[in-house]
Amino acid sequence: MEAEVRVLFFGAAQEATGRTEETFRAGDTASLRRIITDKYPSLAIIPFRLALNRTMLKDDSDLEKNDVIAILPPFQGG
Amino acid sequence: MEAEVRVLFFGAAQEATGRTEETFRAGDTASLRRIITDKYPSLAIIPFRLALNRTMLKDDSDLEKNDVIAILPPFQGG
Amino acid sequence: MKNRFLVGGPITPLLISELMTLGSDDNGTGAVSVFIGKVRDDETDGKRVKAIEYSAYEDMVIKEADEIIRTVRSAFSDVRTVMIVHSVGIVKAGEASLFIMVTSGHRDQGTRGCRHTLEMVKEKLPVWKKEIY
Amino acid sequence: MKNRFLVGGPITPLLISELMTLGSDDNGTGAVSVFIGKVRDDETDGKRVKAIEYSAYEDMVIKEADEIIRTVRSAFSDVRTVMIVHSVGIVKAGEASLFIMVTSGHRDQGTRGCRHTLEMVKEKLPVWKKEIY
Repeated sequence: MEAEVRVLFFGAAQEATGRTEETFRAGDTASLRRIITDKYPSLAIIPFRLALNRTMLKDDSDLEKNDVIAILPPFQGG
Repeated sequence: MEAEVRVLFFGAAQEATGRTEETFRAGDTASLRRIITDKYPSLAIIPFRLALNRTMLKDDSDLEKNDVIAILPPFQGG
Repeated sequence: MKNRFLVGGPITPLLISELMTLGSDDNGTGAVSVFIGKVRDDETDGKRVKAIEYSAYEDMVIKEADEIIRTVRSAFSDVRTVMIVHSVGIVKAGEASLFIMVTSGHRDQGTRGCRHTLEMVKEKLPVWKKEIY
Repeated sequence: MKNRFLVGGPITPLLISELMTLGSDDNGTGAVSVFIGKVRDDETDGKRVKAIEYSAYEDMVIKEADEIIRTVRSAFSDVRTVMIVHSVGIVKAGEASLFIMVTSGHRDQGTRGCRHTLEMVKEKLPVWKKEIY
């Protein structure tokens, strides 16, 4: 079952895609990840993790409508 | 050979003796320590160390005229 | 301040002094440990860093910073308050981009709690930087 | 300031902010670690501490503080400056009596150097206190 979700791009992922935000349709985070990297091959060199609704994802997860997925390159605060 | 030295009292040693400074005659720090504690028995309960000319004494030392000996109770800065 | 944890631009000396005053009206505090991170004018490939532009996932910063503070307070029972402020936007070399303050009864847990907060900020706060030459 | 390391009375927020400015005009500094020791209103035998009166062997403080700074700078090569200020005289509960600041290129040696300075100050600085109730 596919759902429409918001995807946010941060840091180097923002620069690689030229986008801050985009809407995608996917059933789970594994397929979403594939869809996004197919559309933006430049993301392949960035070792990003995903957050789902502001929580860092440890394992893949099913998606529901209006979920917010964030593409998070390694943090660089400090 | 005895020398005239300045003795400075600090912290609890000042309170125990009621003095901040006094002149004594002694040949070395071991006998000076004895002379001072004989004069001020109240010092006996204070675990003081000695400094000779602003340097903490590790071993007993001979004394020379105008040496400055400090009676130093445990430090409490901070 | 954009939210409790983020400020636009550098963390100025004035803001630092205000933040330090905030944590100081507690007569049971014996130790105040502060860490300030500053932008260095590092040189890479013959280019010198003039500034760093920080960006953040602001909603998630709030969640993660709250979680860091909870963790530090439960790991160090002598810790009384934990404050975390990070810059977003442009911070020039020589200016501060991170402020951490931990107050505690005594020095041991305060200094260790401050260092621990700092490590967790580095590891968990969703913030990114871009050098400007 | 009575000398480079001793100030009469409390270390005021204004003095702290001046001292922190002194250490900040160096664009190679990436980390500023500060420790502030404050007088707590502890209770012993039903009496609450109102203030502490600090006294010091002032000449020896200079010698020992210089030695502490030399030791820390040689043990932590990334450390750039070390500042130590202690109060003498009366400091009320809630007021600061000790200020330590260590600047460094990076956070690791800075935070460890600050803690090491603090431990050496406690161990080596000839300062005494008397509680006032």
